[in-house]
Amino acid sequence: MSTKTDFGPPNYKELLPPVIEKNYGQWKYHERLQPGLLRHVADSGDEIYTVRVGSPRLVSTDWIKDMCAIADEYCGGYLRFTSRHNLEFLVSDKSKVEPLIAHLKAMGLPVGGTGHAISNPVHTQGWIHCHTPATDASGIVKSVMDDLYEYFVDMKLPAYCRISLACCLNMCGAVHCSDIAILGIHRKPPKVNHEIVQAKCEIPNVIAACPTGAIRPDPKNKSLVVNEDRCMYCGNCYTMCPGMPVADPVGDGVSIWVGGKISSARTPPKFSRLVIPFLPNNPPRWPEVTSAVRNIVEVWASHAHKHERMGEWIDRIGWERFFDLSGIPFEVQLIDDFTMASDTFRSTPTFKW
Amino acid sequence: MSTKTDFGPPNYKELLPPVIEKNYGQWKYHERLQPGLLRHVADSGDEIYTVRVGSPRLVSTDWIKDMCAIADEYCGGYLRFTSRHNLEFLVSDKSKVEPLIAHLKAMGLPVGGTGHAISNPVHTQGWIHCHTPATDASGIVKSVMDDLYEYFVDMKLPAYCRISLACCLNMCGAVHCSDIAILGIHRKPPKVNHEIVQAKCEIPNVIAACPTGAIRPDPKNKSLVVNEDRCMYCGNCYTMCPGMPVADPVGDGVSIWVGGKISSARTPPKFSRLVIPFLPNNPPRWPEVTSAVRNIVEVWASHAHKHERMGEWIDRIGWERFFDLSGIPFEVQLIDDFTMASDTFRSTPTFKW
Amino acid sequence: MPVMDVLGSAISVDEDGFLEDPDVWSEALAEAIAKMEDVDVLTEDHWKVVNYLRDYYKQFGIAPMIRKLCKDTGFQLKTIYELFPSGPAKGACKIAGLPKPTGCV
Amino acid sequence: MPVMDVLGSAISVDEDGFLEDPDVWSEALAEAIAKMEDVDVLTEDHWKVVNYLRDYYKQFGIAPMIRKLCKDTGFQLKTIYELFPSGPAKGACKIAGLPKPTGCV
Amino acid sequence: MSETPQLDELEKGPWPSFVTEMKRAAEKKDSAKDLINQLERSYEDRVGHWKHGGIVGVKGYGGGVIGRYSDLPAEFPAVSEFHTLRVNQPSGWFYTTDILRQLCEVWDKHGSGLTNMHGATGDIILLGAPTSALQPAFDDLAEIGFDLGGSGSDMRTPSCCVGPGRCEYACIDTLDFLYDITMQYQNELHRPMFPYKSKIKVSGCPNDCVAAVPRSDIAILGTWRDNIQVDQAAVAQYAAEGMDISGEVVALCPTKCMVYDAAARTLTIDDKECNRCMHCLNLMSKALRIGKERGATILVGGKAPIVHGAMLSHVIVPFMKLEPPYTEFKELLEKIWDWWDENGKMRERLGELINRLGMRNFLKAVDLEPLPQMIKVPRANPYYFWDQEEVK
Amino acid sequence: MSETPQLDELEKGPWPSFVTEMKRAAEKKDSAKDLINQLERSYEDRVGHWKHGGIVGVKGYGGGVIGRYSDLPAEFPAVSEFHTLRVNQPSGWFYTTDILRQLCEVWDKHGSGLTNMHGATGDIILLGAPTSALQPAFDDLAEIGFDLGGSGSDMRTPSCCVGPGRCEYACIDTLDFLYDITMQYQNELHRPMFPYKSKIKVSGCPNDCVAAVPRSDIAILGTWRDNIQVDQAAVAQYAAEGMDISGEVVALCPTKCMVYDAAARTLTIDDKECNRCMHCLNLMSKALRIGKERGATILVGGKAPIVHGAMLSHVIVPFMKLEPPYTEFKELLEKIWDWWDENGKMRERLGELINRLGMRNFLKAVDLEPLPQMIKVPRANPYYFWDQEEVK
Ligand code: SRM
Ligand code: SRM
Ligand code: SRM
Ligand code: SRM
Ligand code: SF4
Ligand code: SF4
Ligand code: SF4
Ligand code: SF4
Ligand code: SF4
Ligand code: SF4
Ligand code: SF4
Ligand code: SF4
Repeated sequence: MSTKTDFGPPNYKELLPPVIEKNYGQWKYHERLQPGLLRHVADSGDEIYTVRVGSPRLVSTDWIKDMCAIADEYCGGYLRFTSRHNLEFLVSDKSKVEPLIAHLKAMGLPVGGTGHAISNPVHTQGWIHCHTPATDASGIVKSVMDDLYEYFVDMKLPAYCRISLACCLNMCGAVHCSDIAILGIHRKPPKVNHEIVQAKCEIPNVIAACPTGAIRPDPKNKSLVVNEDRCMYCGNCYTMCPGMPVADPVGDGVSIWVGGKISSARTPPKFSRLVIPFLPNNPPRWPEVTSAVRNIVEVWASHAHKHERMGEWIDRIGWERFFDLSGIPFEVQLIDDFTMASDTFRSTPTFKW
Repeated sequence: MSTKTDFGPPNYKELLPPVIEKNYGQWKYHERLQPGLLRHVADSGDEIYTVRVGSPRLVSTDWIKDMCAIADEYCGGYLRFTSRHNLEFLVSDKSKVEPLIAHLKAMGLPVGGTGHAISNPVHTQGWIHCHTPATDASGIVKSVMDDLYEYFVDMKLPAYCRISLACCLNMCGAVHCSDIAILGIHRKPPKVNHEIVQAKCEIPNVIAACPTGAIRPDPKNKSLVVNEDRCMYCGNCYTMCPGMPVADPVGDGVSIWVGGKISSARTPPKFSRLVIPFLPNNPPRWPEVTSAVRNIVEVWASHAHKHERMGEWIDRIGWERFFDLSGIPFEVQLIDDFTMASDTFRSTPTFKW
Repeated sequence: MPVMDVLGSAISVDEDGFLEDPDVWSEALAEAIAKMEDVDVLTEDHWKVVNYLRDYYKQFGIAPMIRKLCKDTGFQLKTIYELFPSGPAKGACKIAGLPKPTGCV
Repeated sequence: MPVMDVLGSAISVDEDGFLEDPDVWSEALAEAIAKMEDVDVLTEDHWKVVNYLRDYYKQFGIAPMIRKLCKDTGFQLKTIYELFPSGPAKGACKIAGLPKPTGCV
Repeated sequence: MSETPQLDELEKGPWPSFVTEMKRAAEKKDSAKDLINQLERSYEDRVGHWKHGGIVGVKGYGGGVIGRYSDLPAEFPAVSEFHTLRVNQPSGWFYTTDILRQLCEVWDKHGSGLTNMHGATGDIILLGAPTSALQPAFDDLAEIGFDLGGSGSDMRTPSCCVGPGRCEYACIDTLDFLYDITMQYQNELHRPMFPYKSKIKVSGCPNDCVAAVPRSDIAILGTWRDNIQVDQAAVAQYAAEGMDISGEVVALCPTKCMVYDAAARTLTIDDKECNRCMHCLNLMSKALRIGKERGATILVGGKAPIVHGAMLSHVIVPFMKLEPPYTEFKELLEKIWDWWDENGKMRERLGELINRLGMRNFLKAVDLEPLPQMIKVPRANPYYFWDQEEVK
Repeated sequence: MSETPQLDELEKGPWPSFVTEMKRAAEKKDSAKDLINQLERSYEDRVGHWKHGGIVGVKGYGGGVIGRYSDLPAEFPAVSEFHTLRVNQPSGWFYTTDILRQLCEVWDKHGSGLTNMHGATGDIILLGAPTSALQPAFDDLAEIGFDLGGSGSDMRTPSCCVGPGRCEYACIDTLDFLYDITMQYQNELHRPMFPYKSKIKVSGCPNDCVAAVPRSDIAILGTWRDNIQVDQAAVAQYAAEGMDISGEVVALCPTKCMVYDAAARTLTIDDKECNRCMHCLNLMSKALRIGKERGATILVGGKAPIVHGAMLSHVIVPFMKLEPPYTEFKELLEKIWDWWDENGKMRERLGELINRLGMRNFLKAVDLEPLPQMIKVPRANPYYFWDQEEVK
C-alpha cells in the first residue's frame, strides 16, 4: 500500500454549522448572557448561542464521545474547541440553550470561562509525556482550578485573568505573557554523564545550546564540562544531549510569574514577571502553589479598577506596591541579571515607600 | 620647593553671599519674575534675586574679569555658574535688579534661560581641544543658539527644552538624556596604521575596547585587523590606540536625537532616541543642523501640552506620529540593531497610520 | 538495552534503533540497518548521502542541517525522502551510524 | 619627531618623552629617562617596579592596572608616587619603556 | 487499597479530572493503565519517568510524531513505547460529531485512547502508541481525512481564531487563510528542513485570541485602515442601559481620541489618532464596528525564552490586504523562510536571527521599507552601520 | 582680508561668541592666536588637528591634566603643546569676584588666557599651556587655594547642585556633602588607581539639576520619607490667581494621588501613593513643601554609551540619612569601590561590572538587602541562579 501523504487537515467548511455557513463573516455583535453563555447576532438577525465548558484537556476518547452525544442532542452535531482548550457547544436553536446548560451542569461540567473570568489554563505535558519537565502539568492545573473554580463559573473579576503553566523553561505553554504563569524550574546544574556524552552527543551543538556559555568542551575526555557557577539550569543542554540530566526531586519545583498579557486591548502585550522564585513540588495537590495563586488573584481582584488586567494594575500602582499588598517577599532572584538587566533597574528616585 | 598637594577646592562657605549664609537651607519658595530673573524667598522673609546670563562657556579671562566688575557693582562681588554653564548674578539688593538687567542687556548679553526656555546647551571640546571629535562643538552651539535665541530670552515654550551636544560617541556632554541631542559621528571604519599599532598599542586592550567585536589580532604582523562589516565607527579603538584613526572629512558629521530627559518630574529619566542619522559637517554655520533643530523645537512647541517635555509629548502621540508631524523621513539607521534590539521593536498591531 | 541481530552478532542499539556504540559501525551494518528503515538496497546515491553524513560528522562533531545536506549532496529534499522514506534524521543518520540527532537533520 | 640625547646618541621619543621604538630600551636609557621624571637614581625599589612592568607587558601585551601593580610589587600607591613623583603611568611606564598607556596605570 | 493514592486525590474537587479520564481509558487499554501507574510513581519520586528523546515516524514524513520511552519499562511495560501523534486540527477547531467519532475509533484501535484536545500549538494530540502502531494509525487517519501536524525543524501546524466563523471583530478570514496556507505548505509542514521550528498563528483582530504575538514566529493579526463605524443610536442605547461610557470606555482609550457627549449621548472618535486597540469595540460591540478597509498586520519573531530570552513578534508589515489566493503574503513568507534558511544557525529561531543580523539586513532581504510602525522607539545607542557605498 | 573668514562668521548673531573670546585672548597670547588659526584650518579641512593622547602632569598627581599636541606644530607652533588643567570648582560653582580674579591672573601668567567655565564634569577648565608651564601654574594655583580635579582612572571631580544655597527643594546639604567627600577622597581624586573613571554627582532633589542619574557612576539625590507639607491658604491663593490646579497639577500627577476640591480650594495628597516626582511642588512652590524627614536615594551605574550602551544610574539605597560626617555613605562608597576595584576589568565602569556580574553579587558584596525599590520590574527571563547551598 502506497501511503497517501500531504493531504492536509479536514476542510473547515464542511464542519461549520449551517447558521455559521450562512452568516459567515457577517456577525454584528455579541452578548455574554451569563457565565459560559455567549450570544452572537448576525446582520441578518440570525443568532447563535455558544455554551462554553471547561475541559481537563487530557481526555479519553470516551469523553469525546460523551460530548458528541450532547452535541448531537442540542447542537445538530456541531461543536468546537477554543484556543484555551475549552469546549464550545454551538447552539442554533435558542430553545435548546437552557436545557443544554442544565444537562451540562447535571453532569458536573463547569459552564463558564467567558468574559471577566479565569478561563482554562493553557498547559503542557509534565510528567505525563515529556522528558524535560521540572514539575507535572495536569496535576497542578487540576489543583489550581479546583481552588479557583468560582472564578471560572462566574464573571466577577475586574478583567480577564489568564493562568498558564509550563513544566520547563522551554515554555510550551508560552506562559510568558500570562496574567499568572506557573513555570516548572530546575535548580541544579546538569550532572554530566561522560559515557553518554561521548557516545550520543553532538558536542558542538550542546555547547552552542547553553544561554550563558557555561559549557566548555573537555577534549581529553571527548566530553563536556559545566561551569556550575554560570549555569542557571535551563535544561537546554539536556534537550540536546541525554548525557546532561537536570531533573532532581529536590531541585525541581515551581515559580510564579505575574502581569503578562497577550491582547493589545488598551495596552500592548506584556511579559509576565517573576514574583515567587521557587515553590516545592508537593504532589498531589501542590498546596503552596494553589494558595500563592489564589492570593495573587484575590489581591488583584480587590484592588484593580474595572477592565484593569493584572499587569495594567501593577503598572499603575508600581511593583513595590504589589509586593506590599500581596505580602509576597521580595527576593534577590527577582532582580534580573541576564543580558541588559540594567533596563529593568529603577533609574529614578520616584518610587513608593 | 616641596609642592603642596591634596588641599582640595576652595571652601564654598567662604564664597556665599551673606544673605545665603544667613538663610542657608531655609528657602521657602521661588518665583520666575521674568525670563532670566528668579526671586527666592526665605522663611525669614529675606530674598535673593538671581539674574541668569547665557555664556559661550569658552571664555577669556577678560570676560571673567568683565563679569567680576559687574558683580562688584550689583552683587557685592558674588556670582555663580550653573550646571549648564550659565552665569548667575546673585543680587541681594532688590533695587539693583533692574539696573543690572539693563546693564547686561546693553552689553548684549542674553538674559534668560530660566523656566520653559531653551537653556545653554551643554557641550564639549570639538576641534578646539580633543583628539577624537567628529565635529566641532562650540561652532554648532553658537549657530544653533543664534537661531534659537528667542527661546533663551523668553519662556514661551510648553516646558523645559534641553539641548546638548557631544562631538563623538564618548558623549562627554552626556547628551543621551536630552530633549534634543546633537551628536558627532564617524561613518568610516578605522584605517589601521600597522607601524603605529606595533610600536605604540596595547593590543589586547584595543581588541577588548571594540563594542561589536570587530577587531581581531593579526599575530603575524603583531598588529590588528578590523572586520569592517562589524564596525560601527565608535572610535573606541582609536581612544586606545593612535594607530586606528577614524576621523574623515566626508565620513564625519552630526546626528540628531530627541526625547530624552533627566529630571524625574512626572516621568522618569528617558534616553534620547535617534531621529536623523546624519547631517554633514558644514562649517562655519552648519545650516542643516540649525534648521533640523529648529524644526523639531517648533513642531514640539506647537503640538505639546503645557508642561509636556519633548519625550513626554512623543510618548503620548507615538513615534510614528512624530515622524509624520515633523516631516523627518524615517530611515533604517533609526531601527536598533545592537544587543537586545528587539526590545525596541513594536510588538503590537496598535499604532497609528 | 535492545539488541539488533546483524550478520550473526548482537549489536546494541537504543529503542529507536540507533547504535549504542558508534565505533561498531560498518558498511555491512549500514546495509542491515537500512532494511529496517525501508531501504532495501543501498545504492550509490544512498552511499553518497551516508558517506557525506559520516564525513561531516567526523569533521564537525554534528550532523549537518538538512539544507546543507541537500546543497552539498545535490539531492533535493524530495529525493532524500525517496531514498530514505523515514527521512534524513530517522533514516539516513541512523544508517550512517551517527548519534541520534537532536536539533538538525 | 623630538629626540632625546642619551649617552651621546639621539633617541627618538614622542612629545611626552615615550620611546618611539620600544626595542631601543636599555637599563642605561632607563636611568636617563628617570632623571627627566624627577627620579635621580633608580634604586632597587625602582627597578622592582620597572622590571615588573616590563615583565607584565611582555607577558600580556598591556600595562597592568595600578591595583595589580601595587598588589604584585607589594608597594602601596603612596610609595609608588614617592618613588615616581609623576606617577606610575607618566613616570614608571615611561622609564620602563612601555608604550604610552591609554587605559590603565 | 488503591495503587494510586496520590492520583486518586486528583479525582476530587469540582474541576473535571484528567485522572478520571485516564482511568476511563485504562478500563480498555493497558497502556493507559501503565501511564497512570508510572505517573503515580512520578508523584512519589517527584521526577518524570520518560527517557530522553526518541525518533520515530511514519513513512515519507520527517515530523508529526514525538517518540517517547519509559525509563522503567520493566515495571510499566505497556508504556515502554508510548509515542504521540500530532494530528493537524481543522481551522478554528470546528468539528462535527461525526468526524470526531471517527477519530476516536482510530485511536481506540491503535493507541491509548487518551488525547489532548488540543496541544498548545493547536494539534490534536493522540497520546501514546507503540512504534509498531504508528504507521497503521496514520494510514487509518489518512483514510478518514486527518493528516499529521508538524514537529521538529519544520513549519509547525498553524492555528487561527474562530474569526468570521463567529466573531464580529474578524478583519480577515482567518479560517480560510489558515486552510489555504496549511494546504500550500504541506511539504514544509511534513519534512523538516529549516534551521528550527517555524510557527504561524492567525488572529482576526488585535485581541489576538490565538496568542499569535507571543507564540509564533510569524503572526498575522487582522486590522483596518479606515474609521470605526459608529452607530449613535446604539451608543445612546448603551447609555440608557446605564453603561458608564465616560469612565469605562473613553477614559480607558489609550490614545485619548474619543469624546463622549453625555448630554447628546453621542460618541466621536478621532480615527486618525486611534490605534485600533479594540478596547472600545470590545465594550460596545453593538455600537462600534471595525472599519471597512480591512487587512492584516504581519509581525514576526515571537518565541519562548530559550536561548536569548522570550520575544514577542514585531511588526514588519503594518497593513497587507489578505485575500485569496494570498499571493502577497506567500511571497513574503517564502522570502522570509529563504533568508532564515540561508542564514540561520542550527536551532536559531527567526526572531533570534533578526536580532543577530539586524533588522536592516532582514528588511533588505525581504524587500520591505523601514517604517516607524515597525518600532516602539528609535534606537538609543549610537551604534549604527552605514553602507560604505553611501559614505563618499 | 581676515585669515579666519569662517570663524569670523561666528562672531555674528545674538548669542555670545566664543570666537570673540578667543580673539580677546589672542590679543595677549600667541597660543590663543594659533588656536584660532588651527581651528580655522579645521573648519576648512573638516577634521580636528590634535594628535592622539598625551601624558603630562604635575608632581605627585596622576591626573588633572589633559595632554594635547598639535598635529601641525610647524604651522601653529604656539599650540604645539597645549595642555589643559582641570581645576576643582568650589561646591555649587559659587565664587567671589576676588577669587575669580586671582584665578585669571594665574592663567594669564601661565596659560592661553582661555577657559571653560565649566567643563561638563564640573571643573574649571584652563585651556592650553605648554608642558613647561604646568608645574608652575599648579604651584601658583595652590598658592591661591585651587587644587586640580580628576582625570584618568580616578574619582572624577564630583559636583552638586546649588541646593540649600538657593533652593527650597534641597532635601540634603549638597554643598557641604560635596565639599566633605571631595576633601575626604583627595587621594582617590588625584592618583588614578581604579579600573576606570568614577563619577559622583549630587542633586538636592529628584529634579536632578546636576544630571546625576545619567551622568555619574554614583548619584546621590535628595528625597523625603514623610508627607508633603501643604499650605492650604497658599493653595487657595494660587487658585485665586487663576492657576488651573486640576489641569496643570492634579491631572499630571503620575500616581494620581492628589485630589483637588475646587469649591473648597483645598488640595489633598495621599502621600503613601506619592512617588515624590516633584511635579506638584515645582508648580506650587509657595503652597507645597518637601517633607521633614529628609535624606537621599543612592543610585549607581550611570554612564555614556561606550562600550555596552548608555546606562542610567539605578537605585541601590532607597533612603539614607545624609548628615555629617556622612559615615554611612562613606562606608558604602568604599565597599562599592573595593568591589569594583577587585573585580573590574580595565576600563570597565561600575555599571558595566554590575551588569556583567549581576546585581545580586553586587548587593551581597556591599551588604545591601534586595528591595523592590531597586527595580522597575522583576525579571522576565527565567535565567536566575541559586545558591547551591540553599538547594538541598
Ligand atoms: C473562543 C476564543 C477564540 C477561539 O478561536 O478559540 C475567544 C473568543 C472571544 N474573544 Fe478572545 N477568545 C479566545 C481566546 C483569547 C485569548 C488567548 C488566550 O487567552 O490565550 C486572548 C488574549 C488574552 C490575553 O490578553 O492574555 C483573548 C483576548 C480577548 C479580548 C481582550 C481582553 C482584554 O481586555 O485584554 C477580548 C475583548 C473582550 O472580551 O472584551 C476578546 C473577545 C472575545 C470575544 C468576545 C470575541 C467575539 O466577539 O466573539 C469572544 C468571546 C469572549 C469570551 O470568552 O467571553 N478576547 N481571547 C478563545 C477562547 C479561549 C477560552 O476558552 O477561554
Ligand atoms: C541653577 C540650576 C542648578 C545649579 O546648581 O546650577 C537649576 C536651578 C533650578 N532648577 Fe533645575 N537647575 C539647573 C539645572 C537643571 C537640570 C540639569 C540640566 O539641564 O542639565 C535639570 C534636568 C533637566 C532635564 O530633565 O533634562 C533641571 C530640572 C529642573 C526641573 C524639572 C523640569 C521638568 O519639568 O522636567 C525643575 C522644576 C521646574 O522648573 O518646574 C527645576 C527647578 C529649578 C529651580 C526652580 C529650583 C529652585 O527652586 O530654585 C531653579 C531655577 C530653575 C530655572 O532655571 O528656572 N529644575 N534643572 C541649573 C540651571 C541650569 C541652567 O543654567 O539652565
Ligand atoms: C505537546 C506540546 C505541549 C502540550 O502539552 O501542548 C509540546 C511539547 C513539547 N515541546 Fe513544545 N510543545 C508544544 C507547544 C509549544 C509551544 C506553544 C505554541 O506552539 O504555541 C511553545 C512556545 C512557543 C515557541 O515555539 O517558542 C513550545 C516551545 C518549545 C521549545 C522551546 C523553543 C524555543 O525556541 O525556545 C522546545 C525545545 C525544543 O524545541 O528543543 C519544545 C519542545 C517540546 C518537546 C518536543 C520536548 C523536547 O525537548 O523534545 C515536548 C514534547 C512533549 C511530548 O513528549 O509530547 N517546545 N512548545 C505542544 C505541542 C502540541 C501541539 O502540537 O499542538
Ligand atoms: C573636557 C570634557 C568635555 C568638555 O568640554 O567639557 C571632556 C573631555 C574629554 N573626555 Fe569626557 N570630558 C568631559 C566630561 C565627560 C562626561 C560628562 C560628565 O562627566 O558629566 C562624560 C559622560 C559621562 C560618563 O563619564 O559616562 C564623558 C565621557 C567620556 C568618555 C566615555 C566614558 C565611558 O565610560 O563611556 C571618554 C572616553 C575615555 O575615557 O576613554 C572621555 C574622554 C575624554 C577625553 C579625555 C578624550 C580621550 O579620549 O582621551 C576628552 C579630553 C578633551 C580635551 O582634550 O580636553 N569622556 N566625559 C569634560 C570634562 C571637563 C571637566 O572635567 O569638567
Ligand atoms: S514545557 Fe518543557 S517539560 Fe513541559 S512539555 Fe514543554 S518541553 Fe516538555
Ligand atoms: S542547564 Fe542550561 S545553563 Fe546549565 S549548562 Fe545546561 S544549557 Fe547551560
Ligand atoms: S565628546 Fe568625544 S570628541 Fe568631544 S570632547 Fe568628549 S571625547 Fe572629545
Ligand atoms: S571604531 Fe569602534 S566598532 Fe569600529 S573597530 Fe573601532 S572600536 Fe570597533
Ligand atoms: S482575535 Fe479578534 S477576530 Fe479573532 S476571535 Fe478574537 S476577537 Fe474575534
Ligand atoms: S480602538 Fe482603542 S484607541 Fe481606538 S478609539 Fe477605541 S479605545 Fe481608543
Ligand atoms: S536638584 Fe532640586 S534641590 Fe537641587 S537645585 Fe535642582 S530643584 Fe533645587
Ligand atoms: S510629588 Fe508627584 S507624585 Fe507626589 S503628589 Fe506631587 S505630582 Fe503627585
